[in-house]
Amino acid sequence: MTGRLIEPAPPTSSAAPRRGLPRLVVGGRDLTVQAAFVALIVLLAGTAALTSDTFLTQANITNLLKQMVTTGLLSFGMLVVILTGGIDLSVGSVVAFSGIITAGLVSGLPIPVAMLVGLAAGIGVGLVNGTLVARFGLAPFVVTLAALTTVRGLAFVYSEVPIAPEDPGFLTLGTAMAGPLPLSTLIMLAVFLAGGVFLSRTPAGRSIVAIGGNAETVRLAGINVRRHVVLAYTVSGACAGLAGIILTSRVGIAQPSVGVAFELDAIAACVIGGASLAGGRGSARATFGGVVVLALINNLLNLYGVQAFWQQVLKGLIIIAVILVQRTNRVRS
Amino acid sequence: MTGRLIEPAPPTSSAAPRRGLPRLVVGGRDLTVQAAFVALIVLLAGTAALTSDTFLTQANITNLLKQMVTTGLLSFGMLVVILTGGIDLSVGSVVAFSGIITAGLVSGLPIPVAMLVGLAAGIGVGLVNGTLVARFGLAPFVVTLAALTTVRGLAFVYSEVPIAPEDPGFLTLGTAMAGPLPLSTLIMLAVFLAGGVFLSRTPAGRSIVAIGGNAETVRLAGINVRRHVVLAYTVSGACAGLAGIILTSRVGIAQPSVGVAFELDAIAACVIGGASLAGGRGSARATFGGVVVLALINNLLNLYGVQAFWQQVLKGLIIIAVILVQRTNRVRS
Amino acid sequence: MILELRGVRKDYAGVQVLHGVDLAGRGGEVLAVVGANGAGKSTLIKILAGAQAMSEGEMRIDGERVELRSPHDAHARGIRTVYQELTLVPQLSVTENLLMGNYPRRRGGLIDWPAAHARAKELLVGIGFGAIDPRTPAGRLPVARQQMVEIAKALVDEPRVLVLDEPSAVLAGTDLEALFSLIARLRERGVLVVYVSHRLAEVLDIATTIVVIKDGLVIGTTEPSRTDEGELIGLMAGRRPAQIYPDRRAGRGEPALTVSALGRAGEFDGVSFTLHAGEIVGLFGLVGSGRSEMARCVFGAEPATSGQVRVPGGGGGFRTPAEAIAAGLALVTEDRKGSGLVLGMSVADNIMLATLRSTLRGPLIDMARRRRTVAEMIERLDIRPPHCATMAAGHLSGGNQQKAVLAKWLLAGPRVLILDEPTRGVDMATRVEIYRMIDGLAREGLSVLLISSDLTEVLGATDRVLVMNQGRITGEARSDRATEDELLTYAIGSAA
Amino acid sequence: SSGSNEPAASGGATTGGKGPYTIGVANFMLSGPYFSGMDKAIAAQAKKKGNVTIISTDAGGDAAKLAANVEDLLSKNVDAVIISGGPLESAPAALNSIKAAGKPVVLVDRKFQTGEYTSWIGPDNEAIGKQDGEFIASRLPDGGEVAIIKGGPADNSIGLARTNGVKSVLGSKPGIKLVEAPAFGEWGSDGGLSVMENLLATNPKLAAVFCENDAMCLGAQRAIASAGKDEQIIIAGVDGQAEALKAILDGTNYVVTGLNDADVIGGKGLDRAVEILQGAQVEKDTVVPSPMVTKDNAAQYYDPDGAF
Ligand SMILES: Nc1ncnc2c1ncn2[C@@H]1O[C@H](COP(=O)(O)OP(=O)(O)OP(=O)(O)O)[C@@H](O)[C@H]1O
Ligand SMILES: Nc1ncnc2c1ncn2[C@@H]1O[C@H](COP(=O)(O)OP(=O)(O)OP(=O)(O)O)[C@@H](O)[C@H]1O
Ligand SMILES: [Mg+2]
Ligand SMILES: [Mg+2]
Repeated sequence: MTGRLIEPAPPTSSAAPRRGLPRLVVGGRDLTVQAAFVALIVLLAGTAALTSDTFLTQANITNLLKQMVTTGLLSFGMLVVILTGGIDLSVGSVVAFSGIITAGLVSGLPIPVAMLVGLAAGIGVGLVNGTLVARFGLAPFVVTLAALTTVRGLAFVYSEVPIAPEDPGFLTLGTAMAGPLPLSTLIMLAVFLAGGVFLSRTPAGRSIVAIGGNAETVRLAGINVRRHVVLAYTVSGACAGLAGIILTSRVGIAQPSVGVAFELDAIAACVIGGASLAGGRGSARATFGGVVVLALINNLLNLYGVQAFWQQVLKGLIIIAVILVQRTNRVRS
Repeated sequence: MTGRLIEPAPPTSSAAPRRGLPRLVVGGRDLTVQAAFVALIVLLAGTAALTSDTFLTQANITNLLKQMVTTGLLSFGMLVVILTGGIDLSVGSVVAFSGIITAGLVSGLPIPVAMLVGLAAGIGVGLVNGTLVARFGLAPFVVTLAALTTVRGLAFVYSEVPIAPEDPGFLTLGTAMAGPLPLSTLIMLAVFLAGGVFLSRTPAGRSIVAIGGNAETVRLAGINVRRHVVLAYTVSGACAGLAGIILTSRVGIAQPSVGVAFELDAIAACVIGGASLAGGRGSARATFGGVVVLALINNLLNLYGVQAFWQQVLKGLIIIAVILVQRTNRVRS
Repeated sequence: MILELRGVRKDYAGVQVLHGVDLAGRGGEVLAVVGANGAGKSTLIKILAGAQAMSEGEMRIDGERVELRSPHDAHARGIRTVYQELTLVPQLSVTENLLMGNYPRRRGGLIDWPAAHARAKELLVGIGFGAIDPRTPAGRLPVARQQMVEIAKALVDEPRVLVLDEPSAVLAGTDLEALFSLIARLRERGVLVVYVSHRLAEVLDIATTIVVIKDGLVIGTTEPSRTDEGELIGLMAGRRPAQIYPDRRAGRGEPALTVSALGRAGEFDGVSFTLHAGEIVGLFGLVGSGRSEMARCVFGAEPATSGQVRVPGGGGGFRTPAEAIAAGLALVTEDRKGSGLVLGMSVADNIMLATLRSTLRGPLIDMARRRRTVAEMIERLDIRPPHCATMAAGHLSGGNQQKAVLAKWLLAGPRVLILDEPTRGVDMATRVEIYRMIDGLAREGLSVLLISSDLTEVLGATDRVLVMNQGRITGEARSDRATEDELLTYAIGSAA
Repeated sequence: SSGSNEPAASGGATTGGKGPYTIGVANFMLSGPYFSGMDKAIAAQAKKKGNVTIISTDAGGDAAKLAANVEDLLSKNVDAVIISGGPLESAPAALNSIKAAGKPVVLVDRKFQTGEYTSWIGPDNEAIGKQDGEFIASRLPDGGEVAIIKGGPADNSIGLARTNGVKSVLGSKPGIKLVEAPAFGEWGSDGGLSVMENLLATNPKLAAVFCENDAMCLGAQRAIASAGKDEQIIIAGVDGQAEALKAILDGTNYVVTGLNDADVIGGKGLDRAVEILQGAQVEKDTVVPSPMVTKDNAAQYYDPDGAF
C-alpha cells in the first residue's frame, strides 16, 4: 500500500483509533455515522423550522424539493464515477449541452424524441470520457476537464443564444406536480432508489464499487474492468443529460452558459455523504443525504437573507465543519 | 498497494514495458519522454512560425511570455501540492483575494508593504488548507473546494467593487521589461528555477516528493509529514498570492471576481508535464513545459483566428491529444 | 539488557490485541518471536518501533524507562525496524530510500547527490549487496532486492536493536544466505536482533532465544537446542498436529491443462508441462525465476508472446482472466493485498467477487442466498472470526485473508487451481489446514499447481515438482523421491 | 508584416482612405446572449461594409486574458480594436497597450471608468433602470412590495447601475417597499428561477419584480407562474431579449423592458471604428437611447428570427 494523503488511511493502516466518542450499535452494526448524519439533517431542519416562519411553509418545502433535483441527479452520477476511483468534471457542461440540444429539437421533433436525443448526447459524452479513461488509461481528472471545455464549446456552437421551446407540453417534466411532490423530484428520487439497488444488488454495481477498491483484483476475478468503468462514466453522462433536460423544462428556456461549476456541488454532496474520492467507498443513500444537506444550507442562507458573498464564505466553512464532524464519527477500527 | 484507476500503474506494478517504440537513451538515462516533450513544443512552435506571419514577431513573443506568468506561478504551486498527492482548487480565488487586498492597501501603504500583505494573505490561505489536510486528515479536494468558495466570498467582503490603484509605480511589476524579457516573466522563471532546486536538492523538497510516493514510509523515517504537507499548501498559497499581485499590477485593476477556473489550467499544466495526480511524480522543468504548451495552444488558436467557441472545443481536444501522446511515450517498469 | 518490555498491552478500538507481553533481550542475541497469524507479533513490533503507542505497560532501554512517541524517538534510541510490508517509496531512487532525511549536504545546504550515491553504494556493499545500483528507482527492483534495500536502510545509522518482521518471506537461496550471514555479523557487533518468522526451520537455525506468542500473550520462552518444530507449532496453535503434510497417493487422471512452449519476451520462455486431474504439481524456483509471470500468462492476466495453453474440449489461449475462469481455471496470486482482495470491501463481497452472477434472482442478487453461500464458505474454510462476513477484508489477519481468497475461487468451481505462494506469511497451523484443503480438492478431481519458494513445502505437499530457473523449466522430479538438494541444483544451475 | 511594434508618437488613426481594414474585437465574455449578439452584430455590419475583416476573441470573463487577447490582436497588426467589455469595470492594461501601438479603440456597451479610449457607444444603464422604475411605479399607484433580482457578482457595475436607477425612483415613492434578493441570479434564467422561488416563499405579498436582465426575468416569470401568482406580480427587465419581447407582446405579466439593443450598438460600434480609420472627426461618447418596450410598442421591436 502506498501511503497517500488524498484520504484518511484505509482500514489496514496502523493509525490509532479515536476513543471516547459514544458509539451507537444496533444489531451488531455500528450506526454512529448514519445516526450522526441524520442528526445533522434534523438539526439543520429543526433550527430552520424554529427560527424561520417560512421554512415549513408548503411553498418553501416545494422550492427545496425542486431545487435539489439538478444537484441530486448530478450527484448520483458523480457517485458512480467516484466509486470507481475517478471523477467527472464535465457534468455542468453536459447539462448545458443536452439542455440546448433538446430545446433545439423540440420544434421539429416530438417532445419525447427530442428528450431522448438530449439524453443520448449526455450518454455520448459519458461514453467518450469512460473510453478515454478505461481504454487509454488517461487520468479521469484531465479527461473530464478537457470534456468540460470541449462540451461547453459544443453547446455554444450548437446555439449561441438561448432557445425557448414554444410547446407548453415541454414544461411538464420540470414543473408538473405529482400529488404533493414535484414530478422532477420524484424522478430524482427514483434515480436514487434504482441507483441504490443497482449499486448494492446487481453484479455490475458491485463490480463498480470493487473496482474503486482494487481494480487489479477485480480484473483477475474475471470481471471486465474497462467495460464497467465506461459504464460508470456513461451513467454519469446520462444523469447529467437528464438533469439538463429537466432543468431546461423547469426554466422553460435552454442556455448554453448554464451549469458552470455544477460539478463542484455534485462532488461536495458525494463527499458530505462520506464517499471516498479514492474510490470504493460511498453509497446512494448517504449521497442523497449529502444532497439534502447542501440544499438545506442554501435554503437556510437564503431564508435568513444572508448576503450573497457572505453566503459563499459561510457555505465553504459549513462544508468543512460537516466533513470534520463526519470524519470524527467515522468508524475506523 | 491498492489498485486504482486514477493513474496508470506505478513503477512497482508488474505492467510490462511498452515495446516497439524507439527509445532515446543517453548516458544510461531514458530520455524518450523529455525528447517527446521537447519535440511537441518544437512542433507546435514550428508550425506556428511557418504558418503565421505574426507568431515570431517580437510583439507576439512578448505577449506569449507575459501571458504564461499567471498560469506558470499557479502551476508551480500546484505541482508542489500535487507531488504530496493533494490538490489545490483554491488558487483562483486566492489570486482575486491577494490582488484586491494589495490594490486596496496601495493607497495607504508603501507599495512593497502592500504587496507583502497581499502575499501574506495567500500564504495564510495555504496554511489553513494545509493544516486542515495534514492535521485533520480531510480530503484535499474538499478542503480546497471549500476554500475556493470561502476565499472568493472574502474577496468580495473586502471590496465589492474593483479597485484601481492610482499610483503608476504599482504597474511596474506587471508591465516593466527587464531587457528583452518582461519583468513578470523573469519572476516566474526565477520561481521555477528556485523551485526546481528546492524540489530536487533540498531535504524538504525531497520529503515532499517522497510523501506523495508513500507518506507512511516518510513518517517512519522520522520526518514530520504534517509539517511538509502544510509547507506544500503554503507554497501553493504563496505562488497564488504572488500571481494575484502580478496580475493586478499587469491589468492595472483588482477585481474580486477575477481568477475563476484558473486552477483548472494550473492542474492541466502539471498533468501535461507528466505529474501524477496520485503524487510522487512530477518535476518543475516538465511542469514549465506544460505551461509553455498551454500558452502556445492559446496563442495559436488566437493567431489563427479560431472562433471563440471552437477554441474551447479544440483546446479540450488538444489537451487530450497531448496527454495521449505523452502516455504512449511514458516509460513503464 | 538492552531492551525490556513489561506488561505491554494494546487495544485497537477496544479490541485487546496484546494482553501483557514481557520481553527482554541482550546485545548479540537473536530473539525470535513466533506465533500464529494474528497473534500480535507485528503489533508488538510496531510498539518497539515507536509507530504505535502501547495502551499500557512500560519499555526500558539499558534499564532506563523510555516512552517512544514516534519512530523518530525509536531511531534516536538506536532501534531500527524492517516492517512486514515493504515500505520503500517506489518512485525514488535506492539512494533516497536509504538516506531519506539524512543526505550529505554541500555548503549552502543543498543535497550533494554524488556523495549521497557514493554513501548508498558503500552501505549496500557493506551488507553484501553491492550489485544494486543506488540510482535505480526502488520500485523497479525485484521484491527480493527491495527487501535487501529495506534492511540496508535500517542499518544506515548502526542501530543497537534491529527488528525484522518476516524478512525472509520474500527471500530464497543466496539472498537468504546473505541475510543470515549479515545477522551473524551484526551479532558479533553486539546488536540485538528481534526476528519474526513463520519459517520455523530457519528460526531454529539462527535464533538464540525463541519467544512464542499466542493471542497476545507470551506462552513460552525457549532455546533452539531444547525444542523442535512440532513443539513450537503445538504451542502456537494450542494443539500439536499429527502430521504437517497429508499423505499423497498420486491418483493421476485425464490431462486438465496443457502448456506448450509458452513464453513472454524478457520474462520466461519455452515452458511446457501438463497438469492432470487429481494431481498436485509443485513449481519450485528462486524468487524472480519467472513463475508468477508464467502463471499470470496461463491465466490470461497478461498476454504470452509465444506458445500455447490448452484445456480439454478445445479451449485455451485465454486473452482475459474471464476466459480462463470460464474454462475452469483459478489463480490465487502471490500478492494478497495487491491482487487477491479488495481490502476495503466486506469479506462477503470478496468471497462472491468471482461469482457475482451465481446468486442472481432476475436481475438482482438474492441477498439471503448470498448470505447463506458466504456463511457456508466461512464455515467450510474455518475463516476467523466466524462472524466476519460483514467485516472489511483488510481487518482479517494474513492467514484468514488467504482463506478468503481461496473461498472466492472455490466458489467458482475450478478444475485447475493455480496457487502462487499460498502460504507466504501464513502460520504453520493454518498452513496445515491449507495443505489439507488442497489435498481434499485434488481428491475431488481438481488439478493443482502449487508455486512455492519453500523447499520443504514443495516436496511435502505435492505429487511431483517442476523447477524453474531464469524463465525456463530446468527440472522435474517425483516428490516422494526427490531431495531438497536436487531441486536446488535445478533452481540454481545455469539454464542452458 | 511585423511593422508597427514601435509605439506611434500620436494616438488615433494611422490609416486614411477606404481600407480594406482589419478590426479586432476583444470580447470580455461571449457566454451570454447579449454579448454574443453584440459580437455577431459587429461581424454582420463588417460584412455589410465589405472591406472590413473582423478578428474576434473571447476572454471568457478573465480580465488578464482580455489584455492578452488585445496584445495578440495588436501583434496581428489590426487597424483598430473594438472592446466589448461587458461587466468589466476597467481594463487599463488593454487600453495602455492599444495606446502604445497607436491604434484607435472603440468601446461598445461598456464604458471603462479609467484609461484612454477613442470613442464609446453604449446605453445608459442607470437611465434604463429609472425607466423601469417609473413604469413599475405607474402600475402600482397604491404601492406594494417590489423585489429586485441582481445578476452578480457584487462588482458587476452594469447591474449596479440598473438597480440604482430602479431604486432611485422607487425608493422615494410612498407605499413601495423594496425587497432585494440575498442571492444572485447570475444573469441566467435558471438562476432567476430559483432566486424568485425563494423570494416567493419569503415574501408572499410581492406586487412586482425587477431583474437586472431579461434572462433572469424569464426564469422569474416561470417561478411566478408555478406559484399561481401571475395575476399578482408584474415583471420588469432590461435588454430586449426576443423571448422577453414576445412575453410582453403576448400581454403576460411581463410588462416592461428597456431595449438595450446589441444589434444597434454593435453595428454603430463598427461604423464608428471605420469612420475613425477613414479620418473622420467623431463624437467621443455616444449614448444609444434605450426605448422602453411595453405591450403598446413591443411589436415594433419583436423579430422572431432575430439573433437576440
Ligand atoms: N489497525 C488495526 N485495527 C484493528 N485491529 C488490528 C489492527 N492491526 C492489527 N489488528 C488486529 O490485531 C491482531 C494482531 O495483529 P498482528 O498484525 O500483530 O498479528 P501478527 O501476529 O503479526 O500476524 P501475522 O502473522 O499474520 O503477521 C489481529 O487480530 C489483527 O486483526
Ligand atoms: N529482475 C527483475 N527485474 C524487474 N522486475 C522483476 C524482476 N524479477 C521479478 N520482477 C517483478 O517483480 C514481481 C515480483 O517478482 P518475483 O520476485 O516474485 O518474481 P517472479 O518473476 O514473479 O518470479 P517468481 O514467482 O518465480 O519468484 C513480479 O511481478 C516480477 O515481474
Ligand atoms: Mg505480522
Ligand atoms: Mg512470484
